[in-house]
Amino acid sequence: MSAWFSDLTLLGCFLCMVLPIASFGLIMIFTRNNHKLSLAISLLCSTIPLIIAWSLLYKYWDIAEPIVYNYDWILSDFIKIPFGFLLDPTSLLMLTIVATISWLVQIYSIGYMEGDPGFGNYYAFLSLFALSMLGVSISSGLLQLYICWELVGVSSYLLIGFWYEKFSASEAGKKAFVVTRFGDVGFFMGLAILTIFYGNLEIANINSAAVAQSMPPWLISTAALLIFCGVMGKSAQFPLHVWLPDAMEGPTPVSALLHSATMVAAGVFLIARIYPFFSASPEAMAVALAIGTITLLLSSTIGMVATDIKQVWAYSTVSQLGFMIMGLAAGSYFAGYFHLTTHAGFKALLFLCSGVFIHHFGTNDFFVMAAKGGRKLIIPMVTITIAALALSGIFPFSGFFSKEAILGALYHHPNKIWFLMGLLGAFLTAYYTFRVIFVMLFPKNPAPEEQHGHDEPHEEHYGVPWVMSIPLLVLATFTLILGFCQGYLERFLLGHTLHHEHNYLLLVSAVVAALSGIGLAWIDWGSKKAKCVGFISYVPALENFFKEKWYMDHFWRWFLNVFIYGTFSRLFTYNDRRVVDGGVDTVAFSTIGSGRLLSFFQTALLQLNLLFMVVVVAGVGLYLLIGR
Amino acid sequence: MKVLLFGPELYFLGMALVLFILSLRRQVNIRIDHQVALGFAAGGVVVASACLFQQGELFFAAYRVDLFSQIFKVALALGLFLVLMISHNLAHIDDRYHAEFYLFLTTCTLGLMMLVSAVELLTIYVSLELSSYSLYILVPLRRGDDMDIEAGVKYLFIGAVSSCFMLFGLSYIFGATHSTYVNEVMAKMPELVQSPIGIMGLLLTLAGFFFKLSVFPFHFWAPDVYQGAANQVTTFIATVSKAAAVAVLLRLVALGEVYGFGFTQALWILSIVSMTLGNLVAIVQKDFKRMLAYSSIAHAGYVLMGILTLSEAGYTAAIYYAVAYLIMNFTCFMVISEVANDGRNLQIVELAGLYHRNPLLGLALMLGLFALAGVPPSIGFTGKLLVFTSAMKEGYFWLVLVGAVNGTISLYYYLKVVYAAYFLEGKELPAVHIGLSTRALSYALILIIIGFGVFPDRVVELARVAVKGVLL
Amino acid sequence: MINNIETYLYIAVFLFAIGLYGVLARRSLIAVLISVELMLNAAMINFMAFNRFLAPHPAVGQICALFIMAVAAAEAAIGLSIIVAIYRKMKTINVEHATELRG
Amino acid sequence: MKFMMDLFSAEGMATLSFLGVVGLTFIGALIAVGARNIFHNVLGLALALFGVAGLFVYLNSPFVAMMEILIYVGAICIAICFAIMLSEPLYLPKPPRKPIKLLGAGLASGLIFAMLGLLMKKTTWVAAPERSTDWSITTLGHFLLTKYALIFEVISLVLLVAMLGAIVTARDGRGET
Amino acid sequence: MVEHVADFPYLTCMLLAPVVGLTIILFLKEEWHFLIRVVSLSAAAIALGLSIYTFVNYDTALGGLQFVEKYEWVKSFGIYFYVGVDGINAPLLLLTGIVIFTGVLTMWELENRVKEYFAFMLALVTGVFGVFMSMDMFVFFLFYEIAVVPMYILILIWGSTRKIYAAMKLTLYLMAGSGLIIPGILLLYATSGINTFDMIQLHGVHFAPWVQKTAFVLLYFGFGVLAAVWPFHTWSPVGHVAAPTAVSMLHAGVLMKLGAYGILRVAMFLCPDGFQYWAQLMALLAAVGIVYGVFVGLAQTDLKYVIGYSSVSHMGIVGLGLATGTIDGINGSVFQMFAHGVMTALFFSAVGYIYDRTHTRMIYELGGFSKIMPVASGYFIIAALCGAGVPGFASFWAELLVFISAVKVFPVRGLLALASIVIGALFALRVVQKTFYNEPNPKFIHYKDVSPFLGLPRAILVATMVLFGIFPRLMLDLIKSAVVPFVNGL
Repeated sequence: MSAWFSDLTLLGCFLCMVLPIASFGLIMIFTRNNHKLSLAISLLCSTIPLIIAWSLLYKYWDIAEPIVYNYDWILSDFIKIPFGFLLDPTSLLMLTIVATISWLVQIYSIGYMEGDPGFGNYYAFLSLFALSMLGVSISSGLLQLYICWELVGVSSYLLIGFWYEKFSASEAGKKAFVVTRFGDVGFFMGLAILTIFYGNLEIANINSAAVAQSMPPWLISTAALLIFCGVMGKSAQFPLHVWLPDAMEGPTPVSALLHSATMVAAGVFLIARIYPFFSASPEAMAVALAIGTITLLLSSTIGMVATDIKQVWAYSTVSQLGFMIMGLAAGSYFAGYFHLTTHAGFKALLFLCSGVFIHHFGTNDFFVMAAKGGRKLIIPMVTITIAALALSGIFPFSGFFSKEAILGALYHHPNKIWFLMGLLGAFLTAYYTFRVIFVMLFPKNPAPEEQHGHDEPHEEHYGVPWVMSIPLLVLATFTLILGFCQGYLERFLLGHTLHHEHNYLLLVSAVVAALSGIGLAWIDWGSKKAKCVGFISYVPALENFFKEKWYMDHFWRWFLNVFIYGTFSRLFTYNDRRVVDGGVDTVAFSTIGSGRLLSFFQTALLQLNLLFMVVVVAGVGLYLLIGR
Repeated sequence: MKVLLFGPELYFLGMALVLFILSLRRQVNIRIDHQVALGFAAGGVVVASACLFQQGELFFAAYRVDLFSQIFKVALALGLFLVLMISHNLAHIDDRYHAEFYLFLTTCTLGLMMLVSAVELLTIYVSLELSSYSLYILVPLRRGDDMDIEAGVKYLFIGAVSSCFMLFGLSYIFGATHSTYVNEVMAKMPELVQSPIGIMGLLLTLAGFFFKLSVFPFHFWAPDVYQGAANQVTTFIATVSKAAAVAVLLRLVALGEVYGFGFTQALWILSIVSMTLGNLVAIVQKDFKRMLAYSSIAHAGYVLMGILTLSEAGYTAAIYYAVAYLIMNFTCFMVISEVANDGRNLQIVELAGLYHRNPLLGLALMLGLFALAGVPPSIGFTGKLLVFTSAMKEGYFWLVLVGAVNGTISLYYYLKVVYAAYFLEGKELPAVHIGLSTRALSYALILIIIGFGVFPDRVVELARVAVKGVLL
Repeated sequence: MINNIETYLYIAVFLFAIGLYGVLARRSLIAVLISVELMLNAAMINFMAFNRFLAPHPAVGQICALFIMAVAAAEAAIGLSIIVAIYRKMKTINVEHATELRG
Repeated sequence: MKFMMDLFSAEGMATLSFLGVVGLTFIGALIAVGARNIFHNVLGLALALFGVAGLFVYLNSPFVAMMEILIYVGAICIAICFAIMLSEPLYLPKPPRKPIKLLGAGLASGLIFAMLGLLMKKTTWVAAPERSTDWSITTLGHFLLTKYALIFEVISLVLLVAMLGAIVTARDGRGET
Repeated sequence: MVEHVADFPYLTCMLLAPVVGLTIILFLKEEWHFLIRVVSLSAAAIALGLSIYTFVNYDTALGGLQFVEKYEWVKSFGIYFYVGVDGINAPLLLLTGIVIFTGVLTMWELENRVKEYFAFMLALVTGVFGVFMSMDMFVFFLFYEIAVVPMYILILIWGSTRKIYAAMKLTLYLMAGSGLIIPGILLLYATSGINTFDMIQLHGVHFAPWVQKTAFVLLYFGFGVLAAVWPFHTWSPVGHVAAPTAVSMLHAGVLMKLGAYGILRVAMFLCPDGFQYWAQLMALLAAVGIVYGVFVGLAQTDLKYVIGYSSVSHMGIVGLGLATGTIDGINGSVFQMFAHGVMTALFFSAVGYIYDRTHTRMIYELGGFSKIMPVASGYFIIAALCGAGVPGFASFWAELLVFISAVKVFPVRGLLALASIVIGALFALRVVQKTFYNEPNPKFIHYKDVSPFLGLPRAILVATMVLFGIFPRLMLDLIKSAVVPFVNGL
């Protein structure tokens, strides 16, 4: 035990795990109804990990060998599950991202959630999330990662369904949990296969070259693909992406933290985490690339037609996650991971800004917000624009650099189709992003004054509480500077800087794609003459298709109703009632019935009874006599 | 000390005489009748216990006194005593005949005692008839409707036919072995059991005991008689006479050490059919006593299972089971005669609300029924398991399986009674008041049912020693 | 024929069967009782036959026969008294009328 | 002729009379179970019992034959007659017989007959190696008081019980009717 | 197996605590409700304390049987009162202690025929303790039946929803199961050639293959009825629904484990070859049960039916783990027995609280209970999350071990069963959503939340789940110390 305290790194990791759960437990059990105290506990327990994360990042900036701490969590026979921490660049970076954003969101929530009766619970759930996400980052074994991963799912479930009186919220929470669970089962199966082969799920082992050689290739592919199922679930990849837009039912800070910046990035992180193993399977890489691409395009197109601001960002998140996966699957570990980092910053920013609007105007529809004078909220409007620029990949914002990296990776892929698709994605992204921005900035039909009548005192100040604006500013700063840290991060993550061959074709095509997207948005939405209808509405069928979200929700609903409830559940229930249970009852009743039948032998007629008796005696006697 | 050897029998003979004299009095005083009978019966238990460890032979070896017989004599004396305990209220028997009632019970017990000690076939037969005749008379002694006399007729004629079969069998044994002495028969048996005459002779002889024990197909009297006879008489028939029948059955079956396949197979079939038939038909009964009659048929099957193993363990188990059956069945009948204190027949639903009408009786009834169903921790469970164990040891796998499944079926109807007693409210039914003696008896029975169920060792050991004596 | 045990045994068997037939077929309880007596006699013949041809000592079988007679007499007494009682109660001795107990 | 001659020889006469006795038994038995009139049944029984007594004579035991006639014919049959008189009047019309019942009874007793007959057929009887020839009644009495003393006592008890029982059972009801 | 004789009869005391409590209660007046409750609670507390003591003081380094007591019982039949603790039954004893203690607390508000209720409940618990601790087949079976039969009356009198039918069905079904067990046990006894019921000695006998096959299948189905092995499970939902809260807790929490424990301790231990022969079937039935349970549960509208079918599914996991015959699988099974016991106890106790107030369990009538009684609902939600296999609770580890080893040994069946946990999540969350979320039903809005005292039992259960969820080695090392020699003996 003393080792835990003498080694500060270990103590730090340990505290990262223990503090949030302590906070969760304390708040849930004792201080749920005391909002101030709950807040204090929760903030304390998220500030310390923040400090730890940054100091660890600082301390191990030049880390060469991963630092591993392993303790036995379970020692069964074949299955040995360690509990431990793995500190290497991948985990340290993620740790920092998570700690930072969750700290910011906690600060932000002070303002956002003020006065909510479930304030205490909210912070407890945030702590639970912090625990699980930090755990995902620094787990030393895949199984520990899986456990935290599941806990992430649970906290997501709890937070999405935070306003559980709303049917849509509770439904969305359930949907999120079940759909991600769908992927997780695959993940778990993959883990099971790996365990059966190695009996050990230490990430360091799995990533070692020996593993890839000792395992038959088909099995590696199977395992990798199964694990990829988990990624699809958590990172909302097609076709399991359907939960994420619905997850926007939760409070907006939650969306910022979980459903854009960190939790959904866990899937991408997982691939990055076991990248050497994952990339050992070309099939898995190919599938991932395809899935990522489909996701990118699909969600971008849906994002083009959504009117709920959070929905737009949600689909944008999905598409960016697809983009990250593309990057990783195209062979560039750094590109994917770098995009994850930058995306965490600007997407959290986007959500938090939107949160301010939503909080202020009490609506999610950005047309309404614009009409109500959304642009008068200066700080949020500026920061959201910065974030939008980053998202669209405009220089010098962080998104530009990371997108460039991914497109670069795609460009080097032998099949150029992926690159083109990436460009198309970038174009669409820019388009739908600026659709929102232009609508907000240049409202076409300001709402009539009389509508504002009773909201008058509200209208007077367009100020934002500092607890909400500070995180915005911090994140905006990150968005501005992170892009220029590319080189440092490369060295940190890869141990060396990549050799950048400046491919102007690449650069130009990316910029052109982004700018043309913005331009088209300007034409459609921004300019004075804009008709405020998307270009896509010229093809009504397609627009409808997008509006219906490619019918994916319908598909899943249908699948659930027809297969799960309609077929299996009903059949099994019927079988249970009628066949299994009915069989048992039939046996019982026929026993009773046979009793009734046999009781007729006990006639009231003495001589008939005697007759039976004699016949039996004679029968037994004859049987015995003839038998020998 | 030859007198001691014959002590219990003499004592009960004396008791019969006293009761006979009592029956001659003109003035009827049922309280005195009962007290005298009860007092003598209590003395009988003492005497029988005192003679428990007697050993010897009487009447030119026609009568053997050994541990086996003495144990059963104690059990019989105890049984009589218990039956008399619950006879304080003979509502369904004419006051004039109370003395005769006790007298016939005593002569029946005497007959049964001689039955368990007799080692001469003719003595066995006549003792059996002595006990049977007493019962034939007791059954129609009930007052009231025509049920009793009908039951009496059926009992008599089925009994008569069975005893004809038995006599025929006896004659064949006599013809084949030239003797009526069990030990001489036994000497001849080993070579005889392989021949048809030996087997058939023995089987036909057993018919008489099957009748007593109500084994299929000699069971037809049981439901009718149980229902038709007065509660106390039924109690006696269901408990005491069964125990004695088991004893003699054991003694006779133990004649041969090795039987051919056929003989055991015949018993096997009878055992299975008895169990199954009894249990199945019991399910549909509404009258409690009639239900118990069918259950007794089923239990006869279990006893038979122990006997047909032809092993020491099996006999031990059968004895244990018989004693256990006596006790648990008696418990149920005690409840019947206390609840139906006007002597009527008890429908199962009339037990409704027994748990608040009289909690003690309710508990006793439940334990008794659970014991009958073979639920632990009770004497019935241990007995059943011992029987099964011994049967399995001899390789009767299917028999045990059927027996075990039958246990489940039987639980159904016992639970129906428990259901009535514990679940139905029975608000309109009156509370049942019991005297001190019955209260003490209930406690004692509960204790015995659980105590000997949990600590069966003593009884088992005793039974085992006794069996050794029979097997010689 | 006379000195052959089988003859007697077959006679006994036949008598037994006839008695049994009577028990099963007759309605009148008294007739049933009569048939039972026949069956008992059959057993008696058996005993006597064995006694005559096989037994080591001729007294035993005779004693058996005597006792059976006594038992039969006792049985007859009880049976007849019950029959009389049943007649008093039910005004019939037809066994087919005693049908209250069933099931 | 030869047959006739044999028939009238000493042995033949014995056989003939034996057949007569057997016939008497069977005819009596058949009447006892077959006749519809209950008195005829009793008479049949008496006949059969006479036959059985005759058989006992053939079986070397005139004493038992004597007893048979005394106890059975003399006591039991008379008792039955009394019972008949105490019970159902004879003039009452009798319901018709049910053929199915008779058939069933016949089949059942036939089965028993077949079983026992088969048993007889399969059995070879072995006489005891040493057989006493002491048929005297004295010995019989001796046996009764030695080896079979107990049963002798018990049978008296049986008879006592039977008598008492008969009284108890039959007495009942007179007052009521 | 190594034996370490106890210096003090801990196990006997554990067994006698409820018996003594029962006896005292029998002599108390019906009206003295409080005293009766206190007596039963103290009996339960003593038992719990002793079970914790044995659990904590079991020395895994020594291994084998500890706290052994052995007295001759019926000599001629070779029956011994032979009790002991090893890694397999120590958790189950602890489970029983916890569940009975919390069960008594849960039923604190009972007003109807209190005396009889607690008497029967203690009788039942005696049986359960007896089964778990005995090492003699005869004694094992004796207690097994003691544990089953009081259920009839408990359901009949204090139950609800078709209780007459359910009570009879449950009792008869379980007794039919024991109708198979008896021949199985006796077959082993009879063919062993040694006149003993001592399982440790019988383990040393190598039974003929046919004996093992026959005995195993009999024991498997016999115990399987109680373990709700598909397709012999239908008594369980019906019974759970009808039973009063604490009885459901005991029943689903502990009694169903008796069946699984029986399969493990008697069937597999004594008939290893038979087990090898039937393992495929076991795995199949278990996998079908897992899948089937969740699908049927999905269609239920009564909360307790839902839980009942989830039990079927979870007991299928136990069965699957046993079927693998590997150390991991059996570790997982035993762990799952414990975890599922605590979990369902929590489930039923939470539902019981709501049902006692609202008198309905139909999920479409309920709703919004998180608002009305947040704490009570919280317990249910926690249980539901456990049921969905969320990490951090003990059940997760158990399922993990079982599934991984199942995939290893029976790939297809294992993966199939594994896949069904998605439905398991859907199933649990559907109930949570419909019952506890959304707008509250105004009919129930005035009900009070659970008081701290009544919350105590639930809190104990949650704490147990979490404790062993976070520190699984507390349990697993203990289990392993027994399972390793067990599997090596297979």
